Amino acid sequence: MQMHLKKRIEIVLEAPGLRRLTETLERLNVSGYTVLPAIAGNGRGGPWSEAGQVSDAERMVCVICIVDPAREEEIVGPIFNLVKRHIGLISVSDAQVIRGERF
Amino acid sequence: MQMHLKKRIEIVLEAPGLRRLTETLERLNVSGYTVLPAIAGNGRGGPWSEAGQVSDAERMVCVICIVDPAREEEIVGPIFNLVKRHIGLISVSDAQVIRGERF
Amino acid sequence: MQMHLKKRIEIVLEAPGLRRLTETLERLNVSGYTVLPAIAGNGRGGPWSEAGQVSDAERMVCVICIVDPAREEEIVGPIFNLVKRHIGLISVSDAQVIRGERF
Amino acid sequence: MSAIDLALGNLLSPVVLFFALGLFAAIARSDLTIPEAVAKGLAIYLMMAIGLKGGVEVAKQGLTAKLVLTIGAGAVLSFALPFLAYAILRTVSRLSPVNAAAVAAHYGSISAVTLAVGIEVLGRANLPFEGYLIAVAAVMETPAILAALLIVSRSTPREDGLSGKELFHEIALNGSVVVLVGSFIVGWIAGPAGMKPIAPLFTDLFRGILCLFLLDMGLVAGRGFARARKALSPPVILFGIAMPLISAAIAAPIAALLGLSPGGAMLFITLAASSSYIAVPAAMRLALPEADAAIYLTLSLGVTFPFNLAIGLPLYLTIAQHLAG
Amino acid sequence: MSAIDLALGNLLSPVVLFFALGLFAAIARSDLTIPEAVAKGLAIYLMMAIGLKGGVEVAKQGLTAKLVLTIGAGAVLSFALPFLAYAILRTVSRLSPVNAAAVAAHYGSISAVTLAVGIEVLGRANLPFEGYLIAVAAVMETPAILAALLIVSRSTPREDGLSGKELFHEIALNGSVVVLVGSFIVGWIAGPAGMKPIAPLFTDLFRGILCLFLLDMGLVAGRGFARARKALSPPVILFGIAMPLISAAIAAPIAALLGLSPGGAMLFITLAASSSYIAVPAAMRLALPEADAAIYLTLSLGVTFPFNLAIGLPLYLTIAQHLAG
Amino acid sequence: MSAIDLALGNLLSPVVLFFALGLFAAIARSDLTIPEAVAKGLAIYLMMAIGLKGGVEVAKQGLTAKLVLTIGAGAVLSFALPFLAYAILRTVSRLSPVNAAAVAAHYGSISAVTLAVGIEVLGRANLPFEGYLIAVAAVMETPAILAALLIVSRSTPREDGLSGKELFHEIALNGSVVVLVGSFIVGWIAGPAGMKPIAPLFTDLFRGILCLFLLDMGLVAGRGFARARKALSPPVILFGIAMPLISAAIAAPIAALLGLSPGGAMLFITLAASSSYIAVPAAMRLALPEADAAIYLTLSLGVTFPFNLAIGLPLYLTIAQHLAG
Ligand SMILES: Nc1ncnc2c1ncn2[C@@H]1O[C@H](COP(=O)(O)O)[C@@H](O)[C@H]1O
Ligand SMILES: Nc1ncnc2c1ncn2[C@@H]1O[C@H](COP(=O)(O)O)[C@@H](O)[C@H]1O
Ligand SMILES: Nc1ncnc2c1ncn2[C@@H]1O[C@H](COP(=O)(O)O)[C@@H](O)[C@H]1O
Ligand code: NA
Ligand code: NA
Ligand code: NA
Repeated sequence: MQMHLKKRIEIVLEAPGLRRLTETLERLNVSGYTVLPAIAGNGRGGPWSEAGQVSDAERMVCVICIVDPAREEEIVGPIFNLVKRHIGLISVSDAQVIRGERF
Repeated sequence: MQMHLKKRIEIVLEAPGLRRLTETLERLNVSGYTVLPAIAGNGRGGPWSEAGQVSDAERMVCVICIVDPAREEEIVGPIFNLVKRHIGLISVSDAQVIRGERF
Repeated sequence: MQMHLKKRIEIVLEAPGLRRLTETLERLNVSGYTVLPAIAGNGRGGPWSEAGQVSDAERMVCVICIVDPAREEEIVGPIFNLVKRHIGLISVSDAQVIRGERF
Repeated sequence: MSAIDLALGNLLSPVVLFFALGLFAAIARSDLTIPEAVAKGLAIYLMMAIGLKGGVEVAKQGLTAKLVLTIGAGAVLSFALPFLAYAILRTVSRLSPVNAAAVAAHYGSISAVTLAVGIEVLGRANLPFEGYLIAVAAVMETPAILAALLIVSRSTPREDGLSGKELFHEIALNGSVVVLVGSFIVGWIAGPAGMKPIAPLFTDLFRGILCLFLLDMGLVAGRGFARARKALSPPVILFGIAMPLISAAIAAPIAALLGLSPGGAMLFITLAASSSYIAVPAAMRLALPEADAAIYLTLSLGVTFPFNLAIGLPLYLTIAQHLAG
Repeated sequence: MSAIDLALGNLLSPVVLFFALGLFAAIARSDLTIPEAVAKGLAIYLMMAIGLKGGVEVAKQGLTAKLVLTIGAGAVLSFALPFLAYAILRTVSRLSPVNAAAVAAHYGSISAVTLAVGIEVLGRANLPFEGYLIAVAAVMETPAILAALLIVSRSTPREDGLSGKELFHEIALNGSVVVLVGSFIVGWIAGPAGMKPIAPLFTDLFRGILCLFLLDMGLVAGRGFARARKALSPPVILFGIAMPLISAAIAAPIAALLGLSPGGAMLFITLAASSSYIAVPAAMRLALPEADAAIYLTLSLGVTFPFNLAIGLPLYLTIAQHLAG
Repeated sequence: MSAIDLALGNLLSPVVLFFALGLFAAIARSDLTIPEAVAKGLAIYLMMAIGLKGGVEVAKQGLTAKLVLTIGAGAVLSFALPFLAYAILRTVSRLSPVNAAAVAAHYGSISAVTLAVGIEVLGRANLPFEGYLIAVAAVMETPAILAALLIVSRSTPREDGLSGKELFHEIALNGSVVVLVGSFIVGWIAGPAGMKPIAPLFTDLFRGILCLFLLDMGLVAGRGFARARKALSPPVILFGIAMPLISAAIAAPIAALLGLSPGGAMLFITLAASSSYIAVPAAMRLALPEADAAIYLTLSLGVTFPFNLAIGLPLYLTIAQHLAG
């Protein structure tokens, strides 16, 4: 099976900023993304846990976004600009996909 | 610590198809998998969110499956056949594990 | 944008052991981690699903932890020692991050 | 009560107002959400409450020939309506055969939530109904799905390796069908005496929880609508309003023939006129994954459900009262 | 009831005891947790119940000039208090301008849960209140946020590309505001007759569910406290106790001027003295993401809320009874 | 009521019928599920309701010597039964020492849900009970875990770096123990007057919510069973039925010696005969992670719990009535 090399961007971001992130992704014409919930974590801001929280203020989500390597720079830049004011983390790794034309 | 190179298969799939996927994995004698919930996403089919959904019709899950590189082809093929009729996405990346004989 | 190579450690662990894991990470001075819930899975111990569970006894979580490559050995060792008595799985892959000095 | 009083009383009932609130919040892009786990828990509660109510009524009234006939009539309707719906859709809209069949399945099947609001409307009007209509509802959930598969199989050959038996199993044991039928049987066995200690939960709270649930449905419908506007052409939207009326027109004389009480006739018409939103969408993802979920979900939840809520239910009650009067 | 009886009765009420239980469990590092979905569901229930109660009361009493005046007074208070709070914080503590402004916003806004417990206290004391105080509560949620933005904009220039309009939309349509205002309107339209069938859920269960919710709040407050101890300096903690008293001292004469009943005056003072814990924190993450959430959340939920629960509420009731007596 | 009427009435009660429905759905591989968050919320509700009920009863009756003696007897039983269970298991089955010890811990400890159904059975039979049996239940949760650790430490040396103190902390502050004991104390302090306003939630809804919860337990038990069939050999399954009877036979004369009322004796026997399904499994994952969870969970929830539900409870009631009669 023919596989195509893509970049897998993983963004851990505080939940209230999610809408801004997805709007940024849509503005950048990113073909798709998937949001996973996070239930706990720790960072420079100290540990947190979603348990029993009513406000989303301290919750995190993890957004996965597979993009074409050619577009990595152009996408990571604006995301970084948005995330840097919020609590968050961006990491990028390699991934192979099948229907390469989609990304 | 001795590490072994494996393949990490990540499948984003609509929830109603999950049972078929796990049955396929079991038929293929895949040693294990882990299912993470997704809470929102976007793709060619437009954005979706689990918030308030009663039906699983539009929900996605993310299945992670670490397999031996030698078996990658033989496993990705049938998964792709199953996923292609459903809404979904397969990506494969490298990962190192410790107890290599298990996979 | 200047990216830095880091290691992404992914630990699938049964939920009751989570506190011990995070305490271990803190003892190792790991700069941060994120916990994702798992909702189902399969392994040598057979399939499980969180659906309707009241006890955490059979639930899994997935802990993601991005660390400096120089510290990989020193971190993976103690984690492995802890995880090996529990039901669990550790995998390590490469990832690029932006603010490299944080990890 | 006159028909207009009825319609107004319905529109101003908290249940409908909370649906409107949800709709508004979603369209205004508020971040209000009801967690998925809570929504699913509420749905299970509603199915249990409806099922128990029906079962207890049957325990009171006993098994009759009318019961068996009504169940049979419901099953036939559920199987037949999708063929009609499919024919209409293919004539008036440009939906592909698969999409048209998937939509058609929703209109043959029933909506347990519309049924719940129908029961609430009867409660407000102090009208009793035959308890076995709950059983009719349960029986009407699935034949429509089979009809849709039949329609598609005539135009497209199936290619995946899935046996029909496996598919039937997945559909027939759909969680919502199991809870509804199961609770019906529990109510039947336990009877009025067994129901008494659990009535504070399953009877007294029913209408309040319906409000919470409809707030959620308003949110989901509103969000779906914002998103699927493009997918829905005017003929398709029109279908979402005309089809319940057509189904009601077919079901009304049958209800009269069966000799149902005004309350029972109203629910029978409501079942025919309502379109599924829980069981059938999930079944369609399995049976016809090529069909576009945005179309059938939005049409069923965003067009037909609000129409039934605001206009359909009081109309069906007026019809039922005339039939029986 | 004497003031001391009142305070003791309050401290030994199940609602407060369950908060203490949660606090204890968290500080003792028990693994007890209430799932996030359940906590969010309970919060939505509370907002609906409070909103409905207020709306039904207004339906009973009708629109009056006093209503409009009280709402206006609430809005002004909510906008003015943050300036005072900011000045105090900058004088007595070392909080940065952004952190001080974020904290200040919380104290101008209100806590729906403190309001709920206040209503429960009135219920125990058999005191009625003006229903429109719920509307006052809804109106007081947001002006404080705008005040905080104004304060910050004078010291720090905004640099991100977000328009104020977009931000205002995100804040004004915050889910908790929408549910509270929406349910108020539903209650108003439906009136006492429409409320009756849903009262078993929204009235009878109110106090019991408050217990569950306060168990959760105790857990969250306790965990936050364990974690943010370092972030909170003694002057900041002192502020968390002094500020509600200052706000109460300002609100009390206003309540007297408005001619509110003892129950109404008590709730008006409670609104002024309470600090937000649901709507404002989420808004601050969007509007002032540089502010440290650990500071404002812990101060509001871990210091001011328990203070109001244990000491504030009976005190405000005593004051209100003297004002009106 | 004769013993057979009792057994039949129990089997046909909605609580048991919903458990059967869940069991059926799981075994038939329906996709019906209750979200984890809802199940956990229901479990916390049940613990609170039971704890409050017990505390209020003690507030009514006051502290007595019998209370202290009964609690002491419960603690001793909980510690002693695992040794017996371990000896039986090692004799009749091929379970490893660690697995046998883990199973044994479950049978010394108690099941709060079985207790809840026991209270429901007493309610149906109109029998009162000594409220402090709730405290007995709380006290019996943990000694069994210590016993299991003692058993294992004699055969296997511990190798991980965990101090016993740390482990004890994790076990003693298990969430379910904290809620049960805490609510008991809240009920005790608040007394009947404080309980009144929260009774609609914690008393009136108790049986209905038990139905929902047992539907879930049926689902989980059925799924576990389908999956762990291989792990459970016939001698182990037999143990799951015999052990509650043995425990009941030991507890019955103690209940008589203590001079408990029929209702109280029935609950005391039920506690001894029930096996844990929430607190102990989680503790075992921490204390004895090498033990196979599939064995102890399925045995406790899939074999012993249904046995107690269907046959055990009416039997224990009959015994208790003869003891006291
Ligand atoms: N090294 C890391 N690996 C994985 N997740 C992290 C890491 N550092 C931070 N995070 C996540 O990002 C959140 C915010 O981090 P911080 O801004 O450092 O407080 C944390 O609460 C974690 O959920
Ligand atoms: N490029 C992508 N990166 C991550 N997730 C994606 C991507 N494209 C699609 N998805 C996920 O797969 C689902 C279905 O995609 P689609 O079939 O394109 O509608 C989406 O709703 C997303 O959750
Ligand atoms: N190959 C694998 N890929 C992904 N997850 C796995 C794999 N093997 C095991 N797991 C996860 O780890 C859990 C415990 O595995 P085991 O100890 O083999 O029973 C499983 O229930 C899965 O959630
Ligand atoms: Na229909
Ligand atoms: Na305030
Ligand atoms: Na026991």
